Amino acid sequence: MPGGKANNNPKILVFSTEKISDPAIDMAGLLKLHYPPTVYTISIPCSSGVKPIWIMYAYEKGFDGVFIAADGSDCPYGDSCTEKTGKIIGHTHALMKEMDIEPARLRMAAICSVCSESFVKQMKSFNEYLLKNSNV
Amino acid sequence: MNKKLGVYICHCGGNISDYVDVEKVKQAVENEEGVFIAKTTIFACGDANQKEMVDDIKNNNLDGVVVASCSPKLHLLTFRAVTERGNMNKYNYVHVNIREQASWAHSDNKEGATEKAILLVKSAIAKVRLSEPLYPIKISSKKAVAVIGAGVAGMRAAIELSNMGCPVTLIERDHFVGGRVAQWDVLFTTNQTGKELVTNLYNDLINRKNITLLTGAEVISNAGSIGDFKVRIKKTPRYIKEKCNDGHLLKAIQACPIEVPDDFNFNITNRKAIYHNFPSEYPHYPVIDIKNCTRCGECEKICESVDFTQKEEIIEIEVGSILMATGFDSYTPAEGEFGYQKFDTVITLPQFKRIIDLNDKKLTFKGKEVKSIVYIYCVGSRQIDGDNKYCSRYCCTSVIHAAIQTKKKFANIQNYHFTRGIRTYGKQEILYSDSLKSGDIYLQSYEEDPPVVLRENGNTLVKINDILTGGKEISVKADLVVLVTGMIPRKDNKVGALLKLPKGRDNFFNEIHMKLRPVETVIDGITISGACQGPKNIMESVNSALSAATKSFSYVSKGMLALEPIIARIDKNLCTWCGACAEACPFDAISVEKDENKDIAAINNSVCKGCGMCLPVCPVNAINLIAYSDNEIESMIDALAGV
Amino acid sequence: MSSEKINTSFDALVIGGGIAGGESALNLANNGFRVLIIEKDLSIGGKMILLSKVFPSLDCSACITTPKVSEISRHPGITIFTNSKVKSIIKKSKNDFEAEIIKYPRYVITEDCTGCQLCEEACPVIIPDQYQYNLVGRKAAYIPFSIASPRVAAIDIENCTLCGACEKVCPTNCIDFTQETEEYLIKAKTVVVATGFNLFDPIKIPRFGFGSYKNVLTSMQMERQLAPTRPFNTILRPGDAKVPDNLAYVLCTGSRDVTIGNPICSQICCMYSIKQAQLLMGALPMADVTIYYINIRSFGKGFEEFYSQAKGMGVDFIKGKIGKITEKENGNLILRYEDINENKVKESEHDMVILSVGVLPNPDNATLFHGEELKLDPFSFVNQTEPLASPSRTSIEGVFAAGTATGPMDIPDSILSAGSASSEAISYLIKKP
Amino acid sequence: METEKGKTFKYMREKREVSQAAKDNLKKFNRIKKTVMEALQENELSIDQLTKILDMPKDEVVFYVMSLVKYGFVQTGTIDEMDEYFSYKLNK
Repeated sequence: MPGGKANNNPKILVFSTEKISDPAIDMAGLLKLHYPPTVYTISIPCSSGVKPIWIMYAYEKGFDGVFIAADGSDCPYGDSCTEKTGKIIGHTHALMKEMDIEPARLRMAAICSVCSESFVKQMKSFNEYLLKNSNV
Repeated sequence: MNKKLGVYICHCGGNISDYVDVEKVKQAVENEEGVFIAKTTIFACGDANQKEMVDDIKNNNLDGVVVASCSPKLHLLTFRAVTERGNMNKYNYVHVNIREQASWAHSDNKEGATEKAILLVKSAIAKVRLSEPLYPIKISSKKAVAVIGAGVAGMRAAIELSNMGCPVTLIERDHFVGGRVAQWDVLFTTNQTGKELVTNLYNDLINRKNITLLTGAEVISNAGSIGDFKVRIKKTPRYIKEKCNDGHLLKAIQACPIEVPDDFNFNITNRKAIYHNFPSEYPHYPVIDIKNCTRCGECEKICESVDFTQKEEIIEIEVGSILMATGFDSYTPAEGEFGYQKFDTVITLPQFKRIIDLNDKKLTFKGKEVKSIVYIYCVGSRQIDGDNKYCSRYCCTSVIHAAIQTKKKFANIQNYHFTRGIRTYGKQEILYSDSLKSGDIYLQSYEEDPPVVLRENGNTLVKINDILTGGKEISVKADLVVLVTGMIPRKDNKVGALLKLPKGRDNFFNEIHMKLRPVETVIDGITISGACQGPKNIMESVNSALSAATKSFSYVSKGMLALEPIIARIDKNLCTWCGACAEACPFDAISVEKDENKDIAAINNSVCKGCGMCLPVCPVNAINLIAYSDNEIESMIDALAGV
Repeated sequence: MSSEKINTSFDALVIGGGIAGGESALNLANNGFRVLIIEKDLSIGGKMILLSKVFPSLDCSACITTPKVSEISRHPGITIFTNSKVKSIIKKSKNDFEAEIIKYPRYVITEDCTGCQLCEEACPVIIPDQYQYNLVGRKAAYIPFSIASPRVAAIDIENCTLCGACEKVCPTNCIDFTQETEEYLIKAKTVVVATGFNLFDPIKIPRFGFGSYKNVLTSMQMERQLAPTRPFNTILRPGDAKVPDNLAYVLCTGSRDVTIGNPICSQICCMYSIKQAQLLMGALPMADVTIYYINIRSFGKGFEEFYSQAKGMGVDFIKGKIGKITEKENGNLILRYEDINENKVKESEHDMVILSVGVLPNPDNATLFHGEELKLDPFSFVNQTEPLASPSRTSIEGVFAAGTATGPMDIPDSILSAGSASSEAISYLIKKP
Repeated sequence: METEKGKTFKYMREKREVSQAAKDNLKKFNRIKKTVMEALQENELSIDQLTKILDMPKDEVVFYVMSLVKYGFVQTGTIDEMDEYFSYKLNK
């Protein structure tokens, strides 16, 4: 795998949205719901604005998993968000195939502004999956 | 690009420093490229530290600042303000959340939390190194508002805007103002008539210098965007001169040989091709209905005010905001629905209201005296099979009020209400108890088992299995059956389509957010009010009209609008114009433009909302979002990856 | 009490910092007017900030209230007095109101408190938490709730034992027992009354057993149990901490009931009960929920569809009037009711009963104004002098009413009413006297 | 009287008397807290079991145990087989 890893924990990059999923991730902290500290968040306005090349860049730089915390139906920019985010995932999966990257290393779920518990569950299960499949 | 950066790491009085080794974070980042000052502070948001930051920025000419503390939701704006006080561009400030997303989230793993905090701060430094100073997009805004629809909501909004000193063009498609309320007699709560309410509003607005009323006027095109809408209006003439002799006109109306159904009375009476809108007629002079006029010239012979030379006009106005108050249509039952159009004793609620208004002393319909009236509720609303799933909200109160008025006005009336559960919400409940006390009879049908209207021996009968008596079948002989028809969206939605206003599941215009932004639409600068947004009674319509007036006023009051500069940007060299971005944009902010010899995409800065939906669809990666460019995101990923 | 009165002036005085008052204040301030909000509670955001999710969109109430609340508290044109009371307002002349305001001490220096909660940890006292409608305890040194605005501690002096523990641990020395009640004399050109509503106290209907039967709750207590800032980790019966699996709602508790003096419909109870029923079915997938109603009033935008959705999810709707509730030894409750569809009296057993309590006027409205009278309607809400053409106008020129001060209404209607009131207030301020 | 920052409660003590109800309330809570914490030293216990130990109305036990959970002294343990009642344990 390209890039080095500081320890044995898989590194997960989260693209999270400023108005919708950031508050949920913040609240997970407020409620002291723990998840692995190797989960890092980059905030953007809307999940349907994530470029597949950013995701690919993260794998290239050594991230084990990328998670898109999508706006879902709460998106302030309109109904088409869910569908568009889905397309981004589809497109990225194709790029991943070309590069021989396991598609399961990219995950998406709608994280609404109070979905703290759901976010933590997602992170834990993603982490476990990546640990188990660390040789992908 | 070589910025001089200040980095501040907050203890948050232990909230952070109990789990994150803030000194270690400071040491890990103080030698990063560009970092000139790195400090830890007990409370970054405290006054003392804020002052220190301002001094640091000024004394050292810092042009980039990072604060690592709590969630940006709490203090992003606090520190943006701090940097501004230090005369630094606030968009060169980056906030890092090491409390909710590090110290608290990983309070079970101090080492992990510290490691994470270091990488988060490094990624913020990477981002701020690339950030550029930004300035709000300032656009000028015409201090004028177009109000579309001159019913009670539209008129009331126009008056309120005028009160605020804002010029208004009030555009009414019909030749008379007042909309639906003009058609109603005595109104619930105030006991005014609809005519009185409309008269008061009309008299108030007609003499105001800053309101221009256009009747017979329809919006035919719109260009531009918030701050500067260019609206074209087609105004059809009345074919009657404004100053006219009432006596002659009356004779001219009598002379007209054409008779057509009168819309004002929901077609229960006829009118001539030259007609008054009796009794609520504003402006107070008639109109020639040119579609039905045969140009026989009879009226012209009698009255000198008739003027067939009047021409259609195209008027162009420029306004900063548009306020929609286009109202609703009444549901028209399908043929045979509860006997509608099958039995001549079956009418709709709006028709019934006109009948009460037009009759005096004795209530007659089609020559027969009416004593027993059956009201069938929820016709066209709460449909089990049809499309209108919603409740029309106003009708329970409206029909109970009409039934009470009928009893007051005419002797020997018996009212039977065939309901699906009475919804006289709030204080309207009193009307329902009054009605019960006055001896009105209420029956209720099961949801899937509506009443049946049939004809037996020349009598109209309405049958119901009544919930309130344990499902017993009850049959009532009716002289008149009133179908309590609900509100539906305007069938003719030309204006809505023209302005690209989105509609909700119920097909009424949709607000951005029912609670946070109830009168705003996704089209910046266009507000909605009254029943075009969903069924409402008069009070609710006026409340929403006044809310919309304030909102529209706020778009134009300062003569200028400042928009967030976080918008999409096209790389002219890379763009080959395929149109994918324009298609992805939910706001129509992207159009094609000529650049030297090729077509490229162009962003309308005042329409773009910075969502970024256009970014991933570009096949040649020619679009970036300001502050979220590839460079910035990739440098953050580099930092987080620890490479 | 300090004898000196502090004089200041504002363009508009908004009484009540709930969503209607907050929305009015924002509209005024965004048009350049200087506003003072008087809030009697320790935090602004009114009842909405304490709700779980809101009907019919099911978005989280706290999440849509908090950004609004922080916008209000950050706005340079808005000054907020929390923990304050209007003693009297007198209209001197047009555009000239004089208000006497009492600001009670919080015993915490608001500017210095960082909300670190160390004082709360240190305080040894436990008393019922009013923000959790007494389902759980709180300290005498406390932050009202985690998303309160301002998120600043306060000392409940009545229950404080003056042990000094909070003061010892405070890292910013912001606890200050020397604070005194302050009196302000405020001048304003217009007044917006946004005093909100009170909830019906079901103790007034003894046959429902509220107060003595511990598993009979008010709908607000259930609202708290479902909120993100909830008192327990799951839904529990307060009587014995059992996870309930068969819940009943009693609609029209304290509404449409002349025997308790409130003949009108409260307009919101049907919908919030349907919403809670849906949330309960999400939280307790095995639970049965029954709603006993007279009429279901799902009249607003998207409401009827929301009602159908609840029926589709399996919420049981029974058209029935509740006669009496009795308690069994195991804490379960027997509802005796008249089933209207079947036209007979029946009994049913539930392990938790929620009384959907109605909306009552805020009695403060009667005493706010001295001199010229602020007239009330027959139900003691603020009287609307022109309900159709100018719904927010009151009997005093220049005083406008927003939100539930004039009668029961839901959140969207409150926001629109606030828009209407602020609109008229702005016109009133712009039009020169 | 001169007040010293951080000790202003002393100033208040001069000014007002702490009510007997407040004192009693604190005593009561301290007793309950002590009893509950001691009882939970050994085992996870249900509200029912704690009620027997505390000998007070069950709803009051719920109130105090939940308050102890809120302030981090006690935490929720496992639920019984019927999925009806949780037991509670010390938060160590």
